[in-house]
Amino acid sequence: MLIPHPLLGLRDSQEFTYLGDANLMHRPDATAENAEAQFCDYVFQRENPAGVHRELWFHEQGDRSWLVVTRDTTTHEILGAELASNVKLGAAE
Amino acid sequence: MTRLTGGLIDRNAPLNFTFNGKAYKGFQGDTLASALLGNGVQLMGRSFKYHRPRGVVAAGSEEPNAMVELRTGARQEPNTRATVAELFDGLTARSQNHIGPLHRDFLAVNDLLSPFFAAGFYYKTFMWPKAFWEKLYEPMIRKAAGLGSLSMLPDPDDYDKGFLHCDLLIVGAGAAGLAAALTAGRAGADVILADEDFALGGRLMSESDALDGANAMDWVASAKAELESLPNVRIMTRTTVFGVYDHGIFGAVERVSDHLAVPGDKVRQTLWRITAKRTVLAAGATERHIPFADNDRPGVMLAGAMRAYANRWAVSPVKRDGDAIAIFTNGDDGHRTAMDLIARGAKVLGVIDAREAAPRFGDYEVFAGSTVTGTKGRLGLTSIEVTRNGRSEWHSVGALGVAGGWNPNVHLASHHRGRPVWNDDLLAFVPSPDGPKGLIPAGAAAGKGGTAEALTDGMKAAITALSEIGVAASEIALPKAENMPSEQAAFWHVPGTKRAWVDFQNDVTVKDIALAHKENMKPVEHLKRWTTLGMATDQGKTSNISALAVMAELTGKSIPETGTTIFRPPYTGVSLAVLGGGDTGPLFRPRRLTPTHHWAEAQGAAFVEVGQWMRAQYFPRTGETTWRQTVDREVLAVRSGVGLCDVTTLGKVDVQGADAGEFLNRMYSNMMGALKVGMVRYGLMLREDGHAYDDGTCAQMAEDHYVVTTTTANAGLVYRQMEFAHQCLWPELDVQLISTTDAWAQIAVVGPKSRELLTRIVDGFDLSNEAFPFMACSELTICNGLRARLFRISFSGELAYEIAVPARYGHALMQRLMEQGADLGATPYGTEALAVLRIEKGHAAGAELNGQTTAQMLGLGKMVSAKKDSIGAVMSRREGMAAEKRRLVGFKPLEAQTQVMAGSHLFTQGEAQTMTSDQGWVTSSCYSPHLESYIALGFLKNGAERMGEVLIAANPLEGKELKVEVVSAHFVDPEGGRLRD
Amino acid sequence: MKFSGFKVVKEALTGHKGWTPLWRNPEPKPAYDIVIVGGGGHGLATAFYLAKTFGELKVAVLEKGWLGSGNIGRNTTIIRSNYLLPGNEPFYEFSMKLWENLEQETNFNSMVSQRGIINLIHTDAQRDAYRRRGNAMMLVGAGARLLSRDELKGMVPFLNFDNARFPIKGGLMQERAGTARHDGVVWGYARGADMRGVDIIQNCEVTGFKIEGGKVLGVETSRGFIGAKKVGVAVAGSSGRVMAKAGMRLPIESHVLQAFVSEGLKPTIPGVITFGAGHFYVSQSDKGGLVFGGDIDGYNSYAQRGNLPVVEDVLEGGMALMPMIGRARLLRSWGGIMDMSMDGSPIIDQTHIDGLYLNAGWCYGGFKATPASGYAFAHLLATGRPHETAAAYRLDRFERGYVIDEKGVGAQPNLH
Amino acid sequence: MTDLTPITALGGTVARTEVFGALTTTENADLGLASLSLRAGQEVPQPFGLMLPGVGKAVSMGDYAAFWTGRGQWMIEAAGKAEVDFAAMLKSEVPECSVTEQTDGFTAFEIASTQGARPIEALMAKLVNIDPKAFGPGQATRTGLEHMTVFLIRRAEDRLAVIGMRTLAGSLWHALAVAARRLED
Repeated sequence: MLIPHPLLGLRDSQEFTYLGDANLMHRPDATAENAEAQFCDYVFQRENPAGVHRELWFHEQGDRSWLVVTRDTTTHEILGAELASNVKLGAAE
Repeated sequence: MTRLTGGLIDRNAPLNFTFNGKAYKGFQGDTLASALLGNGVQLMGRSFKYHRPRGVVAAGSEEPNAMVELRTGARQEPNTRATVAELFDGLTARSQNHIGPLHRDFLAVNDLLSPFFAAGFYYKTFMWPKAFWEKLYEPMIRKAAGLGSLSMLPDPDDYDKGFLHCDLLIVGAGAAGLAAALTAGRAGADVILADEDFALGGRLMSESDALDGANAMDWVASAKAELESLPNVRIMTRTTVFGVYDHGIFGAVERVSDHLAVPGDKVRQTLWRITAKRTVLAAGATERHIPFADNDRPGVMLAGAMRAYANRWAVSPVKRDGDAIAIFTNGDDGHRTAMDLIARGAKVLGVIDAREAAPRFGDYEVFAGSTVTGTKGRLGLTSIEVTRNGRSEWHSVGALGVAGGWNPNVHLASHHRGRPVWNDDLLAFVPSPDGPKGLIPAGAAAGKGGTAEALTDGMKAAITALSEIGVAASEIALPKAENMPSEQAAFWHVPGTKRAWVDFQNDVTVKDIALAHKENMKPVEHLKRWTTLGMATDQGKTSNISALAVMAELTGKSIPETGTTIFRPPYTGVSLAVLGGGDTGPLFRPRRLTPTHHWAEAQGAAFVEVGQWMRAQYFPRTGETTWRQTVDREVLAVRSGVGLCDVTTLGKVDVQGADAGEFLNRMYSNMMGALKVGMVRYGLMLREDGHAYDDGTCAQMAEDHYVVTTTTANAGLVYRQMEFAHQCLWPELDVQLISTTDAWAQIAVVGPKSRELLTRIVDGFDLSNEAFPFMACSELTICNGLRARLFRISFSGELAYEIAVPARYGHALMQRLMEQGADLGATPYGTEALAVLRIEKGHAAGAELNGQTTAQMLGLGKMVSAKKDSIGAVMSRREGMAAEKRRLVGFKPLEAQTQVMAGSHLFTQGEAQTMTSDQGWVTSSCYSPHLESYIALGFLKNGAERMGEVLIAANPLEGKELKVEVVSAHFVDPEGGRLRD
Repeated sequence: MKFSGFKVVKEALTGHKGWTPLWRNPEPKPAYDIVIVGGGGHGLATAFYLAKTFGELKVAVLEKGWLGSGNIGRNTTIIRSNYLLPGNEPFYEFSMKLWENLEQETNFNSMVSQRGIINLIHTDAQRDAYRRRGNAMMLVGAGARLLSRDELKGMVPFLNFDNARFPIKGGLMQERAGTARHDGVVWGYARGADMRGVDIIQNCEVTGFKIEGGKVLGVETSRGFIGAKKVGVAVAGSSGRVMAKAGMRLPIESHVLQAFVSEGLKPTIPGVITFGAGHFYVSQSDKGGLVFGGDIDGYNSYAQRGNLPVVEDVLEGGMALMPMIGRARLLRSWGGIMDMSMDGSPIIDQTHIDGLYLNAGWCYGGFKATPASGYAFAHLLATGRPHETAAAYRLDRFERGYVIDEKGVGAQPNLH
Repeated sequence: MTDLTPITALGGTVARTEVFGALTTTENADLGLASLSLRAGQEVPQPFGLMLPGVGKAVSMGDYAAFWTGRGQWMIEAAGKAEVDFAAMLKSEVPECSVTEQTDGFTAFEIASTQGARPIEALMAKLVNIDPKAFGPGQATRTGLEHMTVFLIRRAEDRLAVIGMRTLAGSLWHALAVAARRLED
């Protein structure tokens, strides 16, 4: 596969390490009342869609950026990629 | 000899070869199959199941029958298709899958027993008596099955890999492919033109069609010359594009030296990963046959192959000159073979055309509305039965060409599971419109097999492909060509009561398909699996469509309703060696060497693989006869004097930034924020699921600068996890991370005399306990000005330091420490002694931090701070984790000199040993020279409360068990006085 | 009809006129007591044991495509019971015992062949870990042998003993392990279930669940509504997709695993061999092909095809381990979709929806589990209680903190 | 100056060099390296007067050079500065940035061609999945090479630097040498 790195362009997916669902960026608040339930959901439960999936790839053999890649799990077609830190900071704003 | 005139062989370059030990001659340009036919050899192999005598059927990579073991010794290569094996001088080949000589195969008895071996018979028998399947039936089947054999010797050749990138990849260099290449090449695009053959031209080499009124090969030669002159075009012959992967990536194998007797300095093959922006699939088409009674005899072959042998290789398929050749066809294409054979001077009986309205294109007999209903000739065809309206007559022939129509080579277009589409006009499947993105089929592969239409289609495909990537290409002047007549009837097989083969190699007949139908194995995948149809080395290239047609007839459905099969890579067989190319021996994976590696080597150290690293395991001295002697000496030297160990392999991450402390506080379960500059703290990391992950140290070098260490095994993973936390969880924190594992050579200086030794090399640095206490760290200089870092940390329980210098000085530092410490008994030690020292001290390592354990289990439960959040903290408090009662404890065998084997399970004395009574297990064990006893660590249920209890350490795997006493894991200096003094 | 050598001979002599369909193609009835979703190995085995062992008569199996078209139709056919953890090992040993009697039970030759499995050892730490595992196997009677390097040299001399990056130091062997003919398992269970009255319905895709008041009433299918008192879902690989129709998320990701077969070869490799320092495992089929595989591709996928890097990784491992296979050729590769669970272990449990049961999360190890999975699922469906060997396969083990993590890599499915 | 004697990454007392037909590979043991990372909100500085390059680029000026390694991160190269505390020098240039000593974290192999770009590009094709046509002079990137991670810098049409982890120097040299040797004929 080729990952369309937002800075570096198309790169061999072998340079990357795959983590999984991009929801892993949304770590729950440990002080919340139902924190344990939220963490269980966060750590273990997955949408696992057959279709468009936002997922985390780490450019380990590249610029070491974490990317949020949007990919169709039924065709492997990639619809976009963003820097995870941008996504996270954007979401926080 | 049955050579004809003409052809694309070099008659001035004769080549010697042997087949089954007999010497023959062929020519440069021959394949093994054409050379054998040229020598009148029809019988080339045996079928898989019935061991029927078989000859060559095809002229290309789809060949199901003519398979040989090529070469000898370690280069022996089973299942090589004679049709694609280029002849070279000295080639040796043997037929395979027979017992006794090829013409008298003992296993041909299977053919007589064939009624018992009908489709699916294996599944219905061999069940009684129960033990006989494995003891008798299966070994017999295994021995009889298989095709060729491996030499069982390591492959001696080298293999290479590489990466290519292009605008346009063209698969196939026939009429369509060449037209596409010229179009794209002239447009300036980066083009790769790949073909599995050793010459360009594709089917043009095998046909007699003229281009621009001249020999088509003249045009091919000029096209080749032009393409070779273009710097933007790369021509790759002997290169099979075998698979289509995601995003325009193709797997291709270039057979660099398979056409040579030995590769010499070259690699045998190269695996290319080609990244193409667009692709033109011009892979041509494969002819299919028409099943009829006894249609598998040597001498019966595809009519198109017969034409190729006549035109390209100038051989006639008959054993003896003068034997007649017949053609059996359901369309016009068979007639072309008759015409070409006649033109080359072969004797043609006539064309048996299943169509009533059969045409005639030349001076030969046409048997209209007729079929072939039988054959004779055990080892080679001698006669055929021709039947018209129930009236039959036998004709003497030496060969029969069968023309059942052409199947576009849709394989690559289907590798992404796009199903090919049935075309009623062509009576064939054509590539799916939703095939791989960016791949455009052209020419015969797209169902446009006429020479003129293939040329035009190839050109247009290239223009379309390039326009999609913004490259303008213009139409080119194509040579004038014709489309030969290609009318065809939907005639799929000749009905009858005798066996008519559909899949030659696997011996699947029309009857087998009928039986599968009867037994409700109707879905095409069930049919395949029940009968093994299409599972042979040709992957059904010559059989699948005929089989579908037969099944369609039986079910009363159309062929597309009956289905097709999924095509999967590889297109043709690819050697396992090239896919696994590169180093297979000691350099199979890179080796990381520590900065003192060469020094340790010079000391005669034994090394051990630790992940990517090679580490010194122990340093034997003269007179030591066992590794235990060496390790005991090293351990005692450390505890009584001073030992030196290269610990560079521990991961090091430089953490800087205003929020570095806060960041580490969130990464580690214990408090890290309140550390002081110049101090080190032991840290425990959890995974987010609450389990223990890694341990290490954090040294605070400045307010905004920490140096973190990790275990050797987890160095890369922890660094990745820190980047994840930094970028994905808390990008708002001001933190910069970078690995420095390789930059610093780090040497542990351990033992009561370590301070004294270090005093001798530091540049006036105060090492006193007051100035540099336990868990202190500092930058300093040593050996007259070399910058270094010093950490007072200990994993052995002794007074100990780790000193780091730029890696290039590690070697010299170790030498210097050895020199300066000679009178102190300075002793280098390896990973074995390191393990003993940490087991004696009760420190957890890989066997305890194995990803399945918790902080509680490790006795580190208090390190998970409740005052803050950190990775894994919340989850570590779940019900099941909190209820965890196993604890890390030590064990001493009651008999001190008996080893407690790591991996033993623990049981209460007198209890039955079952999984439910299991009390825990031994994780690590060693001999402690200090205690003069074997000792061990392990996890035990309620371990903390069971000190002094005697348990059974059971090792039924090796038939052993022994009694052990539960003790504290801290065998040495449990109060920790030594490391603080 | 009973299959036997006698029957085969009789039919051979009488022109194969007496063979009948292996199973019927019934029209779906309006309702059943139990509907099994998924006509793969686990679903068919469940139906077989429901009918045979638990006396359930009104059972249907609904299959979207053709029987055995999922992972049971594409795998490396290895059977073994060499697990470590108490949540797993008794279950897989139960499965092994069922394998050992399978042909007698189904009257169908599924070609169970106990030629043994050898897990190679390359480091001392690995030997310690395998000793712990081997002892766990001994505790449940699965049997195990710790092999020395010299013993291995005698058994499998063609391995790379002398020139290896990761030297072979020994092996853990289970002699009772081996392979079974994957399609034969499907057909044996299907025929056995059909003979006992189970309706096996192909080309019947479940498109939804009818759930009212927290209770399942049946399934919507491409062939209409089918009522059911209980619905058991056994669609590993597609579990996420199917259970989403019941509004459930699962602790599962779908990943692609590639497998490979070489061209046919005369006998080369005796049993199953696994590389301990790379991703490669191999056996040789009765037909002669080397059947091998390695790691999953590592990204979420439902596409049933993999990519080239894993092909190379697998073969690099293969060539490093046994460089004598180099001149054989790869014949075919394929990709199957795996239910990769969060701890690498499966789920056989009730869901929070009354009457809806789940059999899922088999990672890439579902084949060997087929008999026990079917038996345990049938047990659960018929009695409402988990089978004793499958009691740990609860859905709530994640939130409660009782994961069964053989590899110790945590909640990252692509590492299991 | 310390009285300890360093060794090169390949273990020699002098840097290794070897000729493979048109290609010559040399161990650049004298190269000083330090990483520079921007802290939150910082402007891009100009250490030693270098205009720090953008994504995927390398620049050089006199004895100093820099290549982009990640967002807000560069590796600064200093010819002949392996034996001095180059990180400290850099830090004094950019005191507000995070600087980490990297001289001995890596080994630099300089590959030069006597026949222009073609041998360099042919070598790249055998080793890395980077399109040489799009990797001209002034380009720098990190990628995988035979299971290792390396920085590549196209210093000129006919010169390529491969910078890998120091502890993998032997394996990296082997990979480069085998590939270069196979291009010889």
